Amino acid sequence: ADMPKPFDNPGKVKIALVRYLSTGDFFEAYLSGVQAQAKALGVDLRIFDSRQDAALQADMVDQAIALGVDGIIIQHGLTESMKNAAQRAVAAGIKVVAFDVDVDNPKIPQIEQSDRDLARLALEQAIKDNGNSFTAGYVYVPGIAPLDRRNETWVQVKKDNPGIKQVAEFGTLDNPIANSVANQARSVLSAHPNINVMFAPYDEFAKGVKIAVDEAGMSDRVSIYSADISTADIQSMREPGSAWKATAATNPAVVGEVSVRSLAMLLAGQDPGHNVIVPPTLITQKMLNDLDIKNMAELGKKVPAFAHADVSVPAWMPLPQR
Amino acid sequence: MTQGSTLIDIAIKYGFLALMAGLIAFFGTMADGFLTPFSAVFILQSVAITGILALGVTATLVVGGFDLSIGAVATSALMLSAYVMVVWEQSAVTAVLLCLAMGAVVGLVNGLLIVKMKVPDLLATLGMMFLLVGLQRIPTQGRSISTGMTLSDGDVAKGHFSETFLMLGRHRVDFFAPNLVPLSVIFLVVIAVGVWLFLELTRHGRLMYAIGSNAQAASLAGTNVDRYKILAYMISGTLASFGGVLLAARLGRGDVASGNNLLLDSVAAALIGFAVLGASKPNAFGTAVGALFVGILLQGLTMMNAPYYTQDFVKGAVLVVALVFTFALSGRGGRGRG
Amino acid sequence: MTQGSTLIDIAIKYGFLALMAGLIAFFGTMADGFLTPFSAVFILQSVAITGILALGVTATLVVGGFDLSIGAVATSALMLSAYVMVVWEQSAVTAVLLCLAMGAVVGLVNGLLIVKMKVPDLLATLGMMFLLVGLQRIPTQGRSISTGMTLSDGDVAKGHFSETFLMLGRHRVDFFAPNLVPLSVIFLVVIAVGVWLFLELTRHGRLMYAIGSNAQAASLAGTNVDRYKILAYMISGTLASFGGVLLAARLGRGDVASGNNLLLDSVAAALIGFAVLGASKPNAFGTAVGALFVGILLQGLTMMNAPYYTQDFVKGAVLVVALVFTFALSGRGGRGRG
Amino acid sequence: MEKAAIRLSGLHKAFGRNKVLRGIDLEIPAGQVTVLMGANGAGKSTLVKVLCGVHSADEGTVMLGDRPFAPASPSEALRAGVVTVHQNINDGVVPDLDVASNLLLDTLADGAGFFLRRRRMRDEARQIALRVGLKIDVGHQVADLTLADRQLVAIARAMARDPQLLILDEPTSSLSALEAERLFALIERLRDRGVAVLYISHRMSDIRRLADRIVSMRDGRISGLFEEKPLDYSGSVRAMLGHEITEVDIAVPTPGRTVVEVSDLVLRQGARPFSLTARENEVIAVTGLVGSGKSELASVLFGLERPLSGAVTLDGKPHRPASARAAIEAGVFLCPKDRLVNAVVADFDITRNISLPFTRRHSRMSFVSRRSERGAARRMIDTLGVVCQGPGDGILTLSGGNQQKVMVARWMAEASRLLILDEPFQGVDIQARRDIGHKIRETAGSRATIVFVAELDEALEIADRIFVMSEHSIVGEHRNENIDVSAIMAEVVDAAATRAEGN
Ligand SMILES: Nc1ncnc2c1ncn2[C@@H]1O[C@H](COP(=O)(O)OP(=O)(O)OP(=O)(O)O)[C@@H](O)[C@H]1O
Ligand SMILES: Nc1ncnc2c1ncn2[C@@H]1O[C@H](COP(=O)(O)OP(=O)(O)OP(=O)(O)O)[C@@H](O)[C@H]1O
Ligand SMILES: [Mg+2]
Ligand SMILES: [Mg+2]
Repeated sequence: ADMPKPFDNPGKVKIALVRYLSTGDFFEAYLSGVQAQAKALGVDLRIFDSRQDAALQADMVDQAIALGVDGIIIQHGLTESMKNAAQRAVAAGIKVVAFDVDVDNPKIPQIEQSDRDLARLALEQAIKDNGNSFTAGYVYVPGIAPLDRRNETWVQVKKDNPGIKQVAEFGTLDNPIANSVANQARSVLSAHPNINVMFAPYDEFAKGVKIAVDEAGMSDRVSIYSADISTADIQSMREPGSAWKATAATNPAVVGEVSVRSLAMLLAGQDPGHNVIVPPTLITQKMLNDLDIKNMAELGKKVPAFAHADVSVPAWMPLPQR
Repeated sequence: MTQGSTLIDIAIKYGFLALMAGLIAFFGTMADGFLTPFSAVFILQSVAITGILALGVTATLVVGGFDLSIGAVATSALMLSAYVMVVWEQSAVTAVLLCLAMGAVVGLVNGLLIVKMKVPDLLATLGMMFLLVGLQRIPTQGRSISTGMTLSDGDVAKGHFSETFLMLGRHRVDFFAPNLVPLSVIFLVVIAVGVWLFLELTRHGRLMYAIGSNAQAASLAGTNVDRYKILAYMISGTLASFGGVLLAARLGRGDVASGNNLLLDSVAAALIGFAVLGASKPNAFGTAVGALFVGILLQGLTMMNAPYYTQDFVKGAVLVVALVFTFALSGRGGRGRG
Repeated sequence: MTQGSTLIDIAIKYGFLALMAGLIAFFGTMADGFLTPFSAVFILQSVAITGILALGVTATLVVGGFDLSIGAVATSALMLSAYVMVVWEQSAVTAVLLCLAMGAVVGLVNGLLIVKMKVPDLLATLGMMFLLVGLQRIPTQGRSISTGMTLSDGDVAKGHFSETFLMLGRHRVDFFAPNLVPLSVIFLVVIAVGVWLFLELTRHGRLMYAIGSNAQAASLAGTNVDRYKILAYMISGTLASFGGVLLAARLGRGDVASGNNLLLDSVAAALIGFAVLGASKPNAFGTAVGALFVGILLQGLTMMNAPYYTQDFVKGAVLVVALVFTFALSGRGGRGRG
Repeated sequence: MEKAAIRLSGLHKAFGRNKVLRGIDLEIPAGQVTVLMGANGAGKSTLVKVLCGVHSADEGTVMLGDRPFAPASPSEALRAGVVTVHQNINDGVVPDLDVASNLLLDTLADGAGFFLRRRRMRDEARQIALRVGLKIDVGHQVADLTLADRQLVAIARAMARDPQLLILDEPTSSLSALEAERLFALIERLRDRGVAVLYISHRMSDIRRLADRIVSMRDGRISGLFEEKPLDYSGSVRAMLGHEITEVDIAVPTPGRTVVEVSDLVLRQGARPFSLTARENEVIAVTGLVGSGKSELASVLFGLERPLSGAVTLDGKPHRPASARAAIEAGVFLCPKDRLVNAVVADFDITRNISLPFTRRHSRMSFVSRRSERGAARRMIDTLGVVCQGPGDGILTLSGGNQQKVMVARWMAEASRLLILDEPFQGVDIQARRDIGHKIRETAGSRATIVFVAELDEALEIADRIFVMSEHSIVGEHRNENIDVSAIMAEVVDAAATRAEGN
């Protein structure tokens, strides 16, 4: 295809990915998407990894500026620490996109996997399966931005459905998260054996809850609804008699690809729009079983909406090989 | 030459256990279903892994050392067992044996660094910790391991966690009630009794205590100090890797996780053990009680719907109070530096 | 009566620094832009907070103690400063002073637990750590603090981080190049020099080293051992809280999740310090170099596009190798237990 | 003469540039007690450490019986039948274990079997303890024992081994005459069974009592061998020193003003109240059995403990220091016993060890002046004749006796009103003892001096007046002129006898 400038000579284009979070499947999948799309474009990708150090992340933006990159993707982080750094980058004439962190800058497109939509899809399924009055346990750790946004939806859904009774709220980020959450969920289940829905809007939480439900022998009485997905989650949802009924997810790899494509559009002088939203997909246990999906790759093949998002795809844009 | 009245002695000796009994009574009245065999077994299960790690760290404390790498060893074993079964498609037995061997080798390396290279123990095991945290993620580029995952060469992993392996973490044995006691609890009890027997009643345990108290004197009396120190780190490494195996069996997948919380919780259990029965020194019984204590506290608080941060707070507060009580009363401070 | 040839002495003394020089040379040739003043400042800035915490922990190591609570103190200061400014709408000065006071009080409590209640240091500070980790989240029910957040009584927080406060973490001073050196780097350098002066050249530092080596002897020579130990923990607490203030100033938000790695990284820096200049004991210069070393390593690896897990691995490997080198050569192991 | 149990030839050992052993040729025959004498730093302990597998020799051979012997570790030496009681008492015991485990530590270390047989251990331990007259419950923690009892534990363990060669490096440094006598009897019994004994001591009374032959050592070489009866004690001392020993000749001076007045002091429940006065320009020695309360009196004067009742005045004003610091500020200095536990700062060099209590004097605005403290250290090294390479030497590289000199130097570096020295001659050789004693007497003019010693010889060598302590009270006072030694001994032993009856 006829490539717009500067992608007619993509080897000269340098972009940087500045990460806040990196440990875990979601972030690895996101990174692989970024890498795949960067490769398809033929640009030089540099990765800065701040390992959950927000201050360092801001410095890394400066470092990228000093390195003379053309574009920067900011992946997660805190508004307060990234705002100025992002502005400095923009001022230096660098194109910037931000994923899942609001850097409060009109020049910077925000890539989002809509957390509110994620929670909404999962909860709609929960209401569809269990009616609009049930006894719920909720897993939540405040202070984590995506979880806080998912929480907003949960609060709203509870308000709209007075029949939903939340009897327990718990959660921890102690590592390994699934193990610690399993311990808590076991306690919760023995204190509230009448719980029939567990809303665990993060797959690490859901894993833990599922372990607890299995150990308590309550798989047939409790249903788990969550957000996010991975190969291991698919296995877990498909176990015979699994309590994990549905999860809503965007494909992190797709989000990674969209991030790079949006940045590329900016570099080529096009506008991807200020809010670039990657729509989530609802994945139910039934669907996985019916389509016999065993891993993320198959999920992508058999549920096309999950494999590719038709977002930020101008005609000239090369897509990664599948 | 004990000084002071027997009353204080009794307070020192049984104060901590009394505190624990009080806690149980409190939760028993406040939280429904706390005082059931089901709940008791569950508490044991929730502390099984930390407890096993803590018993290992106790062995290193006894010889005057400290093992900061146990958390990383456990998560390495978690990843390794998953890798062996899922990617290499090997049996449960192979996976367990390889993990235990890995733990023993890590312990051996720790021990050699400390006794032969004279690297201070905190340093050597801290280095080992970082090393393992990185190493365990390299084969999968930082991703979790589960059946169906795509490998770096594009293939799909076809192996899976064998039933035998999962049983380690999930099988329940009939005891009073049918299907009551999980295997992991039995492992905890067996290992605790084993470590206790070894440290308290055998020649080797006695010599290890001697080394922890005065390595120079022990050496001059003909003890092979180096060998026992290495042994302690190997016990620690092996138990930590076994803890990791149980973790893998419970999770049923190779989750990437830092072992930091495992480390801190086990260290807390082992250190609380100092306060049990007025021992003022590392001891297996105390460690087991310490692990149990933390388990009871967390179970009770969770059942009372306390948010996670109050749990940390209460854990800290109770720990401090219990310790002040024991150490201020006994007034000697024991082997201070843990 | 130094033993062995002078060559080994030199290797012991300068081995670690040589390793660091080698590392710099390596990265300088391998990674573009590594050898620039900008990159140097960046490295300093990236280790400023860890370095300050590590210097505090060094003070406790010197008196033969250990402070596991520093990470929690730093994050508590982070939350406290945010709370003071955002919720109470107070000035930057108030926030900083309150944080420093909090750090000093925590240090005081740690110290009192250890010297008066005779609780072993690892235990006391571990308990304090859990306590603070919980406590810091209670006022906001575990949520981060930022302008516009909804308070528990339904109001909206109207305060904000003052410019003065943010400057602490963000302002850059002209030095060689305009706007080159961040204030936090200057703080690090000043504190490092201060702690070094205090420990090495003043009689208070001297007495603290004496306490760390033989507290009984120091006490009989008229040293107020308790007071110096408490002082050490107060230094540690205050520096940790100052580190937390800098963190808050850089983040501009009371973020509960930040500061996870502070404890381990600072301990690593302080312990690596043992190996610098063949000291084999805690020392401020070594600690600063240790922090710098880790910073250089991580920066170099990042610039070479190494994924995060290889960074941990390399950090661990280099640490172990450097330590083996130093301690195996010097063959004495120093104050072993840190 | 019996056949040689062990034969050393051409033994060399150096620590860096410090050549400690420079060619030792020595036979230690079976069935005899060979006493090894040597000034502090002569290399005695180093020789011992070569024999027991702690150090390896740089050169030379050792033959044990007719086989070469070069133990790589203490356990190897033990297995070959070479058993050692080390000079440093803390090298002999494990404080956190009970007495029984300590007494059987070596048996445990090379023993067979997996489980402890606790009852048998206790019985065996009791027997071993009984043999050296250790009257304590073997279930007690060693941490709770006095230094003397710890030393007895270490000795008892060695005695129980039935060794081929028994090495004792200053085993009586913390023992009283009574306990020492029991030890001597045991040594003789072993000797008569054909054990070769190498006995190292600075106490002439021990040597006179035990020696079958004497080997003198000087600067890492054997400088004299005395086997013919009667043994030439003065010759052996001359050989070890390289010159005659300086004689002490106490001329009791006129004491000056009263410095300290102790009146009706009761140290503990049931002890008789006592009084004493210490004046300027006078040296008082307090002697008595181990456990008679000497250190307790020292602690009271130094503010570490409170008496049950009674008063102490210093220069006419009440003296009730609340801490060591307060006592030092009032001019009362205490050089404590058990230097490694109570005095030596292992990480410091000689200079820093000496300046430790007086850093304030060597610093301006808190900054320590290295030059000032170095100067003081040099001066004190000269004054007390510390054998070392320089004031920057690490304290642990010094020999035991020289470490002790440094500890005494610490408290003589500044002027005091009352100088208390608790067992200042622990591990110090005869000449150095004379030198230190001389220095103490020479500088006594402007202060009162109280020396606590268990050995009567030492008291006689240094004091103007001698007090006898027993049952936590002073039971006798003697002016050190034409003194009746047997009367003093009677006071000491009488008290012990009453105590024995009481028990
Ligand atoms: N580990 C060591 N490192 C360096 N020098 C040492 C060491 N051990 C002993 N020395 C030196 O060796 C010399 C002899 O010491 P040694 O302990 O053998 O003397 P000693 O004859 O036992 O004296 P004392 O009567 O005081 O016990 C001394 O100069 C001492 O400084
Ligand atoms: N901390 C202690 N706890 C229990 N008993 C003690 C303690 N310190 C001393 N004692 C006992 O008090 C008695 C007197 O001890 P002290 O040290 O004053 O005797 P001493 O005459 O100075 O003996 P030494 O020659 O050993 O210095 C001894 O019987 C000892 O066992
Ligand atoms: Mg000696
Ligand atoms: Mg005494």
